Amino acid sequence: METGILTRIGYALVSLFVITNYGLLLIGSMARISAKVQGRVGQPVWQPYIDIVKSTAKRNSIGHGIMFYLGPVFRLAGGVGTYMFIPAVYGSVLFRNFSDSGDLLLVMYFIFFGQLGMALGASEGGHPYSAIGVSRGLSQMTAFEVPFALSVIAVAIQYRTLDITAIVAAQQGGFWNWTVATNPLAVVAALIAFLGMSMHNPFSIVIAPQEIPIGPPTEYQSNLLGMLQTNRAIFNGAKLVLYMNLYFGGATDIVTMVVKTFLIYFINVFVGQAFPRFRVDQSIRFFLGVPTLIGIASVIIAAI
Amino acid sequence: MSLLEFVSRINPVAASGAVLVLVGVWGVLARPNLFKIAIATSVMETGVNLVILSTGYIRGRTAPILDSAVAGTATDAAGAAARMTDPVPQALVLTAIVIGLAVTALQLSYAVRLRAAGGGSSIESYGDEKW
Amino acid sequence: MMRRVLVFLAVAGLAWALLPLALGSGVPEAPGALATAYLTDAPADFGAANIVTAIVVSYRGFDTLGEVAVLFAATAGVGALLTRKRLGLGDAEPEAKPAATEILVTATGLLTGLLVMFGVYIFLHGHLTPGGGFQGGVVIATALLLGLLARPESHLSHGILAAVESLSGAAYVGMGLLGAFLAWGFLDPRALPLGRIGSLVSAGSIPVIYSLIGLKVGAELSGILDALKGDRE
Amino acid sequence: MVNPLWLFALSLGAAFLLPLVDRLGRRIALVLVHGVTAAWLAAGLSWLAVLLSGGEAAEFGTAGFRAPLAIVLRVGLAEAAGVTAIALTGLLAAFSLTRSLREAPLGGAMALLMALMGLSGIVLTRDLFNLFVFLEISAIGTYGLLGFDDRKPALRSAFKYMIAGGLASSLYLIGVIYVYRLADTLNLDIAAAGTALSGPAGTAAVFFLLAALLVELKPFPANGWAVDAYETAHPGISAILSGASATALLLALWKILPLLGPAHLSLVAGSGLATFAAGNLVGARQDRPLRMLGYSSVAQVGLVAAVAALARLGGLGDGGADFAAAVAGGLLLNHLLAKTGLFLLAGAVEDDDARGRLAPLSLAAAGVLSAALVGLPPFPGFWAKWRLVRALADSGLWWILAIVLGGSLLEAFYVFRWLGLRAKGEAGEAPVRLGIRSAGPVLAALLLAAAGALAGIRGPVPDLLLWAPWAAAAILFLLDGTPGWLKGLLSVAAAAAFGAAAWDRLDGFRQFFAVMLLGGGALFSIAALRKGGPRRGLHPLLAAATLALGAILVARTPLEFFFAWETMTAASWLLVLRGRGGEKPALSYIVFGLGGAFLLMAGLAAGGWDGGIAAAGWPGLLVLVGLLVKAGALGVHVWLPGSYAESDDESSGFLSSALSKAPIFALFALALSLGAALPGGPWTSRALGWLGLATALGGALYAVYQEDIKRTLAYSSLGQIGYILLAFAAMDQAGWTTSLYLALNHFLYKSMLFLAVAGVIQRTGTRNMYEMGGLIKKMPVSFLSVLMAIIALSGVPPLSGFGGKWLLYSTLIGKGWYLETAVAFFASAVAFLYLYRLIHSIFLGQPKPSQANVREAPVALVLPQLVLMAVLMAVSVFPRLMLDPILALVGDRFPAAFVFEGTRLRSALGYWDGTLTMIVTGGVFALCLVWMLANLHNPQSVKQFNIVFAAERPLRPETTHYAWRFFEPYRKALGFLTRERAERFWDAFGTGAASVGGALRRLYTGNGQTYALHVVLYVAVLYLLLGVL
Repeated sequence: METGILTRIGYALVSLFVITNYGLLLIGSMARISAKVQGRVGQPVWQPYIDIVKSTAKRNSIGHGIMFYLGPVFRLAGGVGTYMFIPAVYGSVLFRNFSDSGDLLLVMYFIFFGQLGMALGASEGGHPYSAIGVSRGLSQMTAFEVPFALSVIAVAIQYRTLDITAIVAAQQGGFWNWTVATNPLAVVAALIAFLGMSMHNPFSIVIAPQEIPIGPPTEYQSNLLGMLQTNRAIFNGAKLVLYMNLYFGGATDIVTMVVKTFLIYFINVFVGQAFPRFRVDQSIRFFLGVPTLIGIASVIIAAI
Repeated sequence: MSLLEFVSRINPVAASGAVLVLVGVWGVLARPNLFKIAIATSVMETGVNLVILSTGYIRGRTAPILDSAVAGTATDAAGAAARMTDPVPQALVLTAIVIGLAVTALQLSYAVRLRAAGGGSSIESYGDEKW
Repeated sequence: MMRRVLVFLAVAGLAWALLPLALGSGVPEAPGALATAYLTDAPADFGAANIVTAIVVSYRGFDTLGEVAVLFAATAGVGALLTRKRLGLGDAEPEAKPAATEILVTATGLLTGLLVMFGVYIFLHGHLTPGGGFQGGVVIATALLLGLLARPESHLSHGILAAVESLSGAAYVGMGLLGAFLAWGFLDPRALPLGRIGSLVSAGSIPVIYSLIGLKVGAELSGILDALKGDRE
Repeated sequence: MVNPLWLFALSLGAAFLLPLVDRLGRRIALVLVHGVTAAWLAAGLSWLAVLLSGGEAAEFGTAGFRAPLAIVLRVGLAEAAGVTAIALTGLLAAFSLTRSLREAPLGGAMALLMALMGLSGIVLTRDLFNLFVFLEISAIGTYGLLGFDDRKPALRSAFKYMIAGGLASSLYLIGVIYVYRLADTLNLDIAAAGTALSGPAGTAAVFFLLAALLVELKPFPANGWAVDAYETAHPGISAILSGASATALLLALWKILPLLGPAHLSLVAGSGLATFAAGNLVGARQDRPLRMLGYSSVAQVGLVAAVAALARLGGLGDGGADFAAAVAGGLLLNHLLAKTGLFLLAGAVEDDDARGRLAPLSLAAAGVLSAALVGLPPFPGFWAKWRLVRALADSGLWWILAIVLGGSLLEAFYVFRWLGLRAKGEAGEAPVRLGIRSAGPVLAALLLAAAGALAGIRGPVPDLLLWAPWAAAAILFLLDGTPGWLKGLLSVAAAAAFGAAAWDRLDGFRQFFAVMLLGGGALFSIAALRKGGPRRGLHPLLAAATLALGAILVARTPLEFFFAWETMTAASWLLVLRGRGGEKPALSYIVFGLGGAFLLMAGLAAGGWDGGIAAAGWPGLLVLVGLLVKAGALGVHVWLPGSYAESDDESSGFLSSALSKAPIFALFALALSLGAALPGGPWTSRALGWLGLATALGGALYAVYQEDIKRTLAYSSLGQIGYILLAFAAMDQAGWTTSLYLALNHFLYKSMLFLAVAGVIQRTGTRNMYEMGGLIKKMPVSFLSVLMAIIALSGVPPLSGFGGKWLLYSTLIGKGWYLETAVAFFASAVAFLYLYRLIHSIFLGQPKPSQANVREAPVALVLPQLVLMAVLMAVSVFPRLMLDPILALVGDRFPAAFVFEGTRLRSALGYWDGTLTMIVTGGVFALCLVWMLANLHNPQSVKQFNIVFAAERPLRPETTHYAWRFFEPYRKALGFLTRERAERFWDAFGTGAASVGGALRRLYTGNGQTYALHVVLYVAVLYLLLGVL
């Protein structure tokens, strides 16, 4: 029985609210963990909230043109949209979101929506660092996309479906049904790709030109920056949920989801602390090397 | 076929004509002087003419002219015919000779013209158009 | 060296190709059917004693017309090539050529008339005796050549030569057409009465044609000599 | 019938009297010469009229006797045609010679008369010795003509020519006398009827005859003397040599064919083919036009001789003599007219030593003549070549087929290279006006067109719709002086009328493609109105290409298809050539286009395409490969980027978005004609899949590094075609649906991109992206168009492009092509790189001060873009608009993989709801927008250059527009994938062919004696081969 459309929108807003807060806290806590690892005190866990509020409250907002204003809108819509197309919690009507719009392929491609819009908006700012950052980001993206795609293919082969809900369903029934257990190579490939995707060390060259704000948006400030910061939380959350669904058995309740995604993200940060930064060409060659071979191996295993 | 048999089958006129042809061809191919080439061509044609004549040659017969040499009376056409050689090659060779003459004349004119333009008499100096 | 080898190979190859024909075909015992037909029919058809002439001027008269055309074309070509202007002589007086020897001069004086007469004889009797228009024409040209050799500074009258050449050639074509209209085909000599075989006035238009050819050939060859000498305007 | 003897009498009488007539004035003499030639022409035409209306061939004896006693002339169809051709060529040449003849001594005019009469005599006579006489008349006439106007080089050549001629005539005499001796006749028919020539001596005798004629036909390698003459003589003389003389000699060869045994015929065929191949190889190395035409001449003559011999050998064709007459005759007619025209035209240009571009009329003539020479439709050579190829394929003579097609391709290369040069001219040179001298070439071109059209319409292609492209081109060329808008509207009307006329004849598939092909043509005809003025040449060619695309859809038989295909190739090639830097790209476009077309031709000719069974093997594969060349699959794509980049901007768009669908359509048609399967079975499908994938990836990677917008788009097209091929190769419902969906989508967004880019280039005057920047404020509509297009192209939801990606991956994973899927992912990701760069470098970033006055693109460009945007939006919101028809088209040929449930499309693996995606995206976007607006406090617009830049302010905006070598790190990492291997391969291939040609042409030393040596050696070798055979 179909839920009424208004109800669905209401559920989606709730789901969105949850993931936003979770994402912000996640970022805050990870920053703190990093600081501890480096022997610093670090920021408070709620620092992201402070940042967003501060940005949004700025009295002036500098703009370079329509696309410049639309960039963060695209970006945030991309993040929110990505999340909206993923069923966050298996079996939950509340967290089902709008996952009936499309399958895994839709999610994979919708990830680009925000990035593309952001890149365009930042470009209109006229700052060369924006363009440089985008060029690096895109270059790197093409490379990590390969192991990720291979790993997704392996998953699709394994479960004979691209429907995320169905993939999660197939992993129910204990750890040994998770993809990480049934096809660990696929998970390894995907996790390496995830490092690139989240632009942490050693693949942080993308944000190197300006270091302080993330990604290309050197020129952004005020409310616009606030939106970007918000998106960062949502988008991160969405990607983590996606990984969880694909490789770690999904979640049947919100607590499981929080624990699993936290741990997945932790891997990321952990690696980031341990390795220095690659140049773009190095990271491209890296992703197209061993991770790709692992991915291919995972596809072969799944196909056999 | 024994050698003797082979030699007996040789048509002497044809053979000498063939030799002349080969001499002429050698001249055309090996003598660079324009005038010599023209003359060698002429020699070759003469050889060819001999070869043509040779095919009409029949041992023991005479020229195909209806006169006292072949016929007592003009009415003895059949008898006269039996005493004459083949007239066709002779008729043909006449044409061939004149044509050969015309070609030689023209070729020599070209040689004269080329030399008058100061290019020398050797064909090797006329190779600007190539490749 | 390479070239010599190739020339040798080429000549040898040609010799090899000629072998079965020139050496291997032997001497025939009797003329073939076509030749026999000519030998037996020609006297009756055209009243020409010289069967070769009958063939040349009538049966294969078209060849002969062509041959005249060849010579004509060659003369035209020579004439176009070797003008004084193109030879670079321009209007300059020809350099003095060494005078001919007395023997040549004297002999020329004696022989010219005889040679011309002989030439005319040859082409007039072409249908009776060996010879014909070409041979006669060549003999006439020889006479003119002797004249040029004996008197290097002399000129042939180009206009007269051209007129003779043109008119005799056109007349030849006219005789051919006459054959077509009065007899059975183009170049048929039976347009004129055949006469009695063996006499001077016989064989229809053959002697006329041969005379025209003789004049034309004589004029053309003289023209060629003239041109080679470098006297053409 | 007129007795030919009168004409001989006329010629000779006129010639003999010419010196006297000349006294009256040279003008009168020349009138006489022309009059006599015209009389020959009239006689030839009257014979043709009689014979074609059912008259019998007639023989004319001389001297009141018939064969064997006397010489006989014969007037049959071949003879009548030959005499007509000779007289026509003679007349054309004579007009071009008029001035020279007036200035030179009279000998020239006399020689001309004699030469032409001799050639006609060669054609008419049935007597072997008489043939010799006429050979000599024409030879001496030719010798005279070569030198008549006193060109120094021609004098040299003439001497060489004479040496070879002397050798040939000696050979002929030896042959003729022994034929007489053995066969006891000189009459051809009687000799051929008997058996006396079949023995060894007879064989040798006939060999000599044949060798002489072959030498006269200028065989490789014994043809240096002739080529020298072609190069140096007065162009009119070269035209006679190449056109009339070749005709006469070929007819002489034709005449003695009955005397020849199988061994002789094999020699002729072999020698002819070798000449064809070698002539074209050497010709390709030529930069002197007349010498090039000379090599082309000997090559063509060799081909005709080979065809005649092969047909006689019994190895070719259906009806023996009929076939040979049609094919050899067609080729000969084609060669004759084309070469005559080209020699006159090129010669006139060379005589003027002109380096500029040709004036329009002469250029059109040159184009027609070149196209005819190469055998493009609708000229006679095209029909002949088709029949020839068909017969060769039927007989299984593949190697000969390869030689014929390969040689033709080489010929196309050098002839079109010359044409390109003449069409463009050297920079800064004034246009070349030939005035009255272009009359001959124009007439030859008109005759060719008329003959070809007649042969086609009354022959194998009676369907007038297929001729519509030519008609449209002709009409619009006539109206070329009128304003562009008129021609543009006419073009659109033509496309619409064609569509209306053809619609009912098209099945669903064809209707689907008709929308793209005809619609695309009309679209870009409108776009062409963006600039004022007549825009000469653009509209006719665009209309012709559009209608040719339509004709491809309408075609029913293989020949009709190929006819339309070549029409399309030719028209589009000229479009490329019209572009500013189009000379070189056009050359590679046409060479590859024709290469593909020739493969197609071989395949079409070989297969039984009505049953479909015989075609499933090699023929089908040949067609497949031919189509892939045209589609620009990786490896044979080298023609594509340059052509798209250098042609006019609307032409590029047309080529990329519409015309590139033609090979796709043909692929579908191919598969459908084989019962929805590929030739060669599953392996072909797999290989095609990988090839498509490689093309997709290669296209994307190459596009990343381009600085030129149009090159970027060109490579992008390449990549998109790759996906279409990949999906097509899957050979199931999913794959075909995907393929068609991608094709239509590509049409939409690539049209938008090219239209937008055309506007940008028009306004900025550059194609280099790094010279632009910040145009978003000046050209907002174009920006929006590009934005939507790149979103669609990259496959980002919610626009329709994502549908393509979803369909593709679903297909591939469903098919089990996993690695292919991964590579496709990679290729799609790479596309982001160039797409971002495209929009960033042009529209975003720092504007250039020099482009401060740039305005929005003209209405003619903006309007179509708006329409396309609306369509794109509609099909994005309602994917069923596009997918329902496509699914219906693919139908139940395969098991269904995709099924619609409401707005949701379901595959075996997953689902996609385009409408819902759009709604969700729209909703989320609106939410974010509202959020942004609600929290936007006191927005202030700052000047573009107001940026914070690492604690300092850069001085000039130019230096801060990051655009040049945008993805340099990417090149550092993955540049090894894009080292232009294909270009290098084809370069090496070209170099190889060129060095073979270079080695061969070393034979042509320029030394007349060496040429003579070649002749004798050629004869000797031929004789030895005869012994072997």
